[in-house]
Amino acid sequence: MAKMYLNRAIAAAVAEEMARDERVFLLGEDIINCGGGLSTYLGVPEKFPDRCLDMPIAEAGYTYFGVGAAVAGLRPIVDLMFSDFATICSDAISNGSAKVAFSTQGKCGCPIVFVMANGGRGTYGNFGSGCHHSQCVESWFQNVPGLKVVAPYYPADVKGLLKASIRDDDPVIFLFHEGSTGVSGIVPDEEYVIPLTNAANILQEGDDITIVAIQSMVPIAVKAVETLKKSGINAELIDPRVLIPLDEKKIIDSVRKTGKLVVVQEAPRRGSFGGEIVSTVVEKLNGQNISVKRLGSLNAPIGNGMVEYFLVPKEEDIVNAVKELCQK
Amino acid sequence: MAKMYLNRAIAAAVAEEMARDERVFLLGEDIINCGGGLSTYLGVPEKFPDRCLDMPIAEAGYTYFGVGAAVAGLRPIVDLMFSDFATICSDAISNGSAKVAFSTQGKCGCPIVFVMANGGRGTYGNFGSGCHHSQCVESWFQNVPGLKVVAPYYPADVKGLLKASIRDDDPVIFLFHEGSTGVSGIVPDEEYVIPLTNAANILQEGDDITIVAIQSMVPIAVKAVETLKKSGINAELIDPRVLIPLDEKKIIDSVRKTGKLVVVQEAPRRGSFGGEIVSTVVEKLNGQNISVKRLGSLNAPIGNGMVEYFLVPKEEDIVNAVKELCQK
Amino acid sequence: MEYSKQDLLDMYYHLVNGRIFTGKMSQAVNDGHIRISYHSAYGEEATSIAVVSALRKTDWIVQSHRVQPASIMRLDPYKFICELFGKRDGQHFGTGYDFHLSDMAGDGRLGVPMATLGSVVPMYVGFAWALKQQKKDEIAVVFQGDGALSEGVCYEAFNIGSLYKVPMILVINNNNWAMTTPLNRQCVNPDISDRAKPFNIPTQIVDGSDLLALRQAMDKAVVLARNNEMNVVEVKNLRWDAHYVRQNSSYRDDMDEIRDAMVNKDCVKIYENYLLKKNLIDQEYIDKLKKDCAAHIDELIQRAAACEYPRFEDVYRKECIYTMPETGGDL
Amino acid sequence: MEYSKQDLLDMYYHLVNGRIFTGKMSQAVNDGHIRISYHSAYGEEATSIAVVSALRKTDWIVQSHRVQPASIMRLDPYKFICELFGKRDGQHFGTGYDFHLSDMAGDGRLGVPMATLGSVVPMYVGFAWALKQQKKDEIAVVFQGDGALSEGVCYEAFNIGSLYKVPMILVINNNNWAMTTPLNRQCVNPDISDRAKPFNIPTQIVDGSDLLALRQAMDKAVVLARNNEMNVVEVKNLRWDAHYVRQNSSYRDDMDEIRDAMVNKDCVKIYENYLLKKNLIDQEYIDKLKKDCAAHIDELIQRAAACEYPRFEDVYRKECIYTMPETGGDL
Ligand SMILES: Cc1ncc(C[n+]2csc(CCOP(=O)(O)OP(=O)(O)O)c2C)c(N)n1
Ligand SMILES: Cc1ncc(C[n+]2csc(CCOP(=O)(O)OP(=O)(O)O)c2C)c(N)n1
Ligand SMILES: [Mg+2]
Ligand SMILES: [Mg+2]
Repeated sequence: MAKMYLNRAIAAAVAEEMARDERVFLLGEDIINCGGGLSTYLGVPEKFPDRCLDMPIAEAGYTYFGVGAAVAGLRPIVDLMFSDFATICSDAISNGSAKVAFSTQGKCGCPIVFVMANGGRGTYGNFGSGCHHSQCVESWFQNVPGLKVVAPYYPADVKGLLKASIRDDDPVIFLFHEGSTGVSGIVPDEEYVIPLTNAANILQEGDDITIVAIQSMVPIAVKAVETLKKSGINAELIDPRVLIPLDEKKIIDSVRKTGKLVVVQEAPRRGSFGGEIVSTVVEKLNGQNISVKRLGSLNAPIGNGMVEYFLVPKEEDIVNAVKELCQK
Repeated sequence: MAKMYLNRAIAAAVAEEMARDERVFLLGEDIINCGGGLSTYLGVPEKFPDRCLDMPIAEAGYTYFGVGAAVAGLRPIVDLMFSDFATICSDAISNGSAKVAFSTQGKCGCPIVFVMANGGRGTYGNFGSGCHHSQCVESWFQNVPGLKVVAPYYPADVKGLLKASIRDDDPVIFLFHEGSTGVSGIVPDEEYVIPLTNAANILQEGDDITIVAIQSMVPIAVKAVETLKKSGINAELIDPRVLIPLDEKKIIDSVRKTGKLVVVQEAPRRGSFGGEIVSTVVEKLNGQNISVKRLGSLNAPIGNGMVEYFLVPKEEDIVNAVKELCQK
Repeated sequence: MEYSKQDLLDMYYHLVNGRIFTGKMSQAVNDGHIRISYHSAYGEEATSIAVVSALRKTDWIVQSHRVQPASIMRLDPYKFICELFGKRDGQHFGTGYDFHLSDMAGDGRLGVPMATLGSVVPMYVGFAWALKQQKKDEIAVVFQGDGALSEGVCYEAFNIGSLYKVPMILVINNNNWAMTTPLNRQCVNPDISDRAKPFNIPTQIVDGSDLLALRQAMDKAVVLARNNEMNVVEVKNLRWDAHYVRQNSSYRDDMDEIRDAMVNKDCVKIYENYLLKKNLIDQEYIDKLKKDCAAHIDELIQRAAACEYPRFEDVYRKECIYTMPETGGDL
Repeated sequence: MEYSKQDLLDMYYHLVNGRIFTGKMSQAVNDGHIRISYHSAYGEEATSIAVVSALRKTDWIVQSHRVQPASIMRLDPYKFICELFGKRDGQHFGTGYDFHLSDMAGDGRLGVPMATLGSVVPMYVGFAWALKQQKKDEIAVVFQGDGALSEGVCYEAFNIGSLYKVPMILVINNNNWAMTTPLNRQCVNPDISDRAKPFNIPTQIVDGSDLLALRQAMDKAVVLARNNEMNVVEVKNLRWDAHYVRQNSSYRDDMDEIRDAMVNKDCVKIYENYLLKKNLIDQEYIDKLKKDCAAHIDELIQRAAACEYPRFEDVYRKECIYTMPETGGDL
């Protein structure tokens, strides 16, 4: 067990999978000279020079390039730098990769991973770069059957789930959190893979209320849970880690027990994946009286600079939401 | 009051608004020779030749063209033919139009309407054209603050809401249903505009259960409501017509009364706007024991031909879902 | 280049068969067998034939919506017709139509196409690069129309393809129309292949009515592609039919040109005359071939018409949505 | 073309001021005042100056992330610096940085930019068309880099712009690098403006170290644009700095070229020598100007550093999210 920065965990996962399977290759902007736009692949190009491709700034074109290579039998990892740029290649992702298995009636798959930095930096002390660099986009792909969506937070989870995503035979949108490339965490020394199924992690057991925190909200929820303990509230904290396929069972079992659910996410509240979680839970627990609350960013674009902080849920927001539900 | 086909209602709305305001103009593919790819603007180019622009097949480029023209003070209507193609120009929509007001700090707006045919044809007797022509995409834009999303079904609603969308000073995604360009309905003779706010329509009052049906599911839900009456179930049927801003009040008031909610939509169930509606309702009615069910298409791409029928909720699905909730 | 007698007659067979197929499918639309827009290759058949004839069986083609004569050279035509009719015996149980028709696992080597125009161009740059990377001695040919070439991804593909030197040929079927929009409202320069030149991509422009010229251009293109030189062949055609069969074509302002082309620039007639002059065929040969082709296609149409529609369980199998269905969540 | 003494000296002032501003902002990064990647225009300042000098005040510019010397010719430099520092007195309360900086309502006539590269090209084709449609005698100039020009929307913009004949100029600042990627890994042909030629769009290539040559090229470009002829000016520069200030630039393999350029291709020195030779300035003039510019910018920096950060109520006003907030739903 060693402490590792999140960006090193990404590089390690990619290098291990490239060593394991020579069909795996990496493409994106600035791969060779800086290990990708956010330096998440440092060292990889030196190890696998023939399988690391610098691409011109043409996200639509090179994402399609990846889809074509996947159809031809390779296993591309497409780096898209910021998830905000997924708009530019969403035809390749949503109409391209997601439809291959169905439109070939199972005769051809599309094993491809789209890696993107999701969300803002403001949460972590630096200044964010605004509305084209700091959006949380997991929900933009939630209604595209054929895709899987992975959104872990901690370096160890990022590593294990990225390896599983690379081995998966379907297109996977892999989101790491932009604000946390410099966050470090304990990562096991030995090789491991975290399956995409049943991936939710119960970070804290508790009987009073269920908190589901997505990606950057996880460490904030961890703090909130500690604070709540002092007020005598035992919250169960779940990090789903994978959104599609969602580990519904763990979340539903928890809410069945607690009867209360707070979902917290960095994405704007309206239309976010939190709604999908709430909806799934209440649907499955019809008959039980459940109180719910979604926390998320304001329904507004995110500005450059420190104003990012204004939008995003904070520890006290979680504490207050939990207390509100627990009082009822 | 005259019967009017849905495509004629669109043409009438556009022509009236172009006559009213000379800043309004229309651009897209095949506008001049066939009134747009789905002939929704027949007659308009003859009336306003200087304000109807044929564009090459370059959705990203011409959608950005529209955004630029809006920033310069005009009021473009961008026709995108099928909503499936919104992937190609989603940078222009989500990162472009949606961000103008915020990134100019209110000094400049972006009055633009993106018109697209949403959903499949299979529902209406013809053969659909598959996974790149028949998707229901309203939820792809639900988590992009800055956008408004309008999704009416009946010709009269389409006309009145399209006029409001054209007059709105913000970017509006205007979805009409692909399968229903040939559907006709009564449209008032006199001029009228249906505001985007408080737009939900209660099509049937009832005390037993609330059904919210989105777009193409409205006429099917109307039938289901009739069928349910025979079993002594009085359902309240709501057509939201506008998704953002959602007329939360009418829906919440209804569910407060009935305690039961079925949301039905043509989009794939997982990650759809139905989740947003369910979630909004239960959040606002914390403390009340509410039963909910979402109906939607399978979480699968839609195939060409008659297999479209296999995916989409049918009258009996609505009837069964209602009965299931009412038995509890 | 000289072609063997067999080669020349094979091309003739495919050309005639393609023309007859085209006519029969138009008829199938009128008869209600085809219930999705059918984009006829009428008058443009030679393009399809020249491309496929110039390739090895191990090479790949990616069809567009207007090259059915190419597709039936690679696919079982019965399966293809069933696909068009939306029937269960179709290549993809009738769920693919021709928009989504591929043969990835069989001998047809039809790549997965896309119905969002233009996108196959960068996609098959990647595909071709993967062929090279896997040291397969195969090339890929992509068909797209003049209209599709307006998509920005094509330019991105030229750039990436020339940087990474891929074994791919883009065949631009420039038939002067995109749906109802004439070429001069799509761009100011009608030579669309010029757009590849700034990327140092070799281009050729060929007359689509001249099968032999097309074949020669394709032979050149294939040599380049086998040397990993991505290149473009622009074929000048004229769309004889409406955009789709039974479309009201009152917008066409070039009926005189079409009538003239049907007389003087018919790829079938021109090639037929060439073979007649070379004494490789005679009128009897022609008549018999046409009769046989028509009879064969009629028979396939009858079988396809009688075939049943697909069932839910045929097409919505979990492994058709996700290759690894266990990680795809519920349907 | 001949320029008046005043014109020549004005350009010199802006060039010197731009150079000093560039240096001071690098320093502001080091001092912790700027906390977002700052993309220095060091060595490329003449491009900015030539463009803005060639325009009327009523014309529009759309800045990229590396033309701050152009932006400060149009905007109150104090407001601009506050924006870079993320401070409340910024043009947009410090929420725009230079990625999102515009002046739509004031006299600056800075168009709304986009931080997704390339997209301003089609956007301002539409903007320029709207200017023409509204019979405004104004043109729009868009700056983008060599890297941004790889985006397919640029090609779509060439096509639409040439079809609709718009009063727009695209200035390609080709500085041989996109982030850490050299031009020869972005494309095979270094003359990026060639890509506009297939659309019959006039192009010019100019040396970015020669302010007068740049100005002449821009003057020509402006005449074309005023006649609704969209055109392209490609400026050959070399990025002297890293992609952003304080980026580790060990990847650079062209340090010799940079050193040489700093001596022999410095746009400030070259222009200074020209003016000296023409006896329009002398050393005293130069020294005083540089001192004054530096002092002025220092003073603005001090004021900006002292300015407070924006408040929630400043920036998240409902009418900043939706122009018609009543139809935007809850925040
Ligand atoms: C991205 C995209 N935009 C629009 C369409 C609708 N569409 C289908 S065919 C067509 C015209 C294509 O013209 P061209 O490429 O010249 O091919 P042709 O039909 O002439 O063979 C259009 C606009 C589409 N399928 N995809
Ligand atoms: C669509 C998009 N892709 C990637 C980026 C990230 N990015 C910002 S600047 C840059 C390099 C731009 O290079 P160039 O256009 O040559 O401009 P320069 O920095 O050299 O002035 C990149 C890749 C972006 N902002 N937008
Ligand atoms: Mg065409
Ligand atoms: Mg550059």
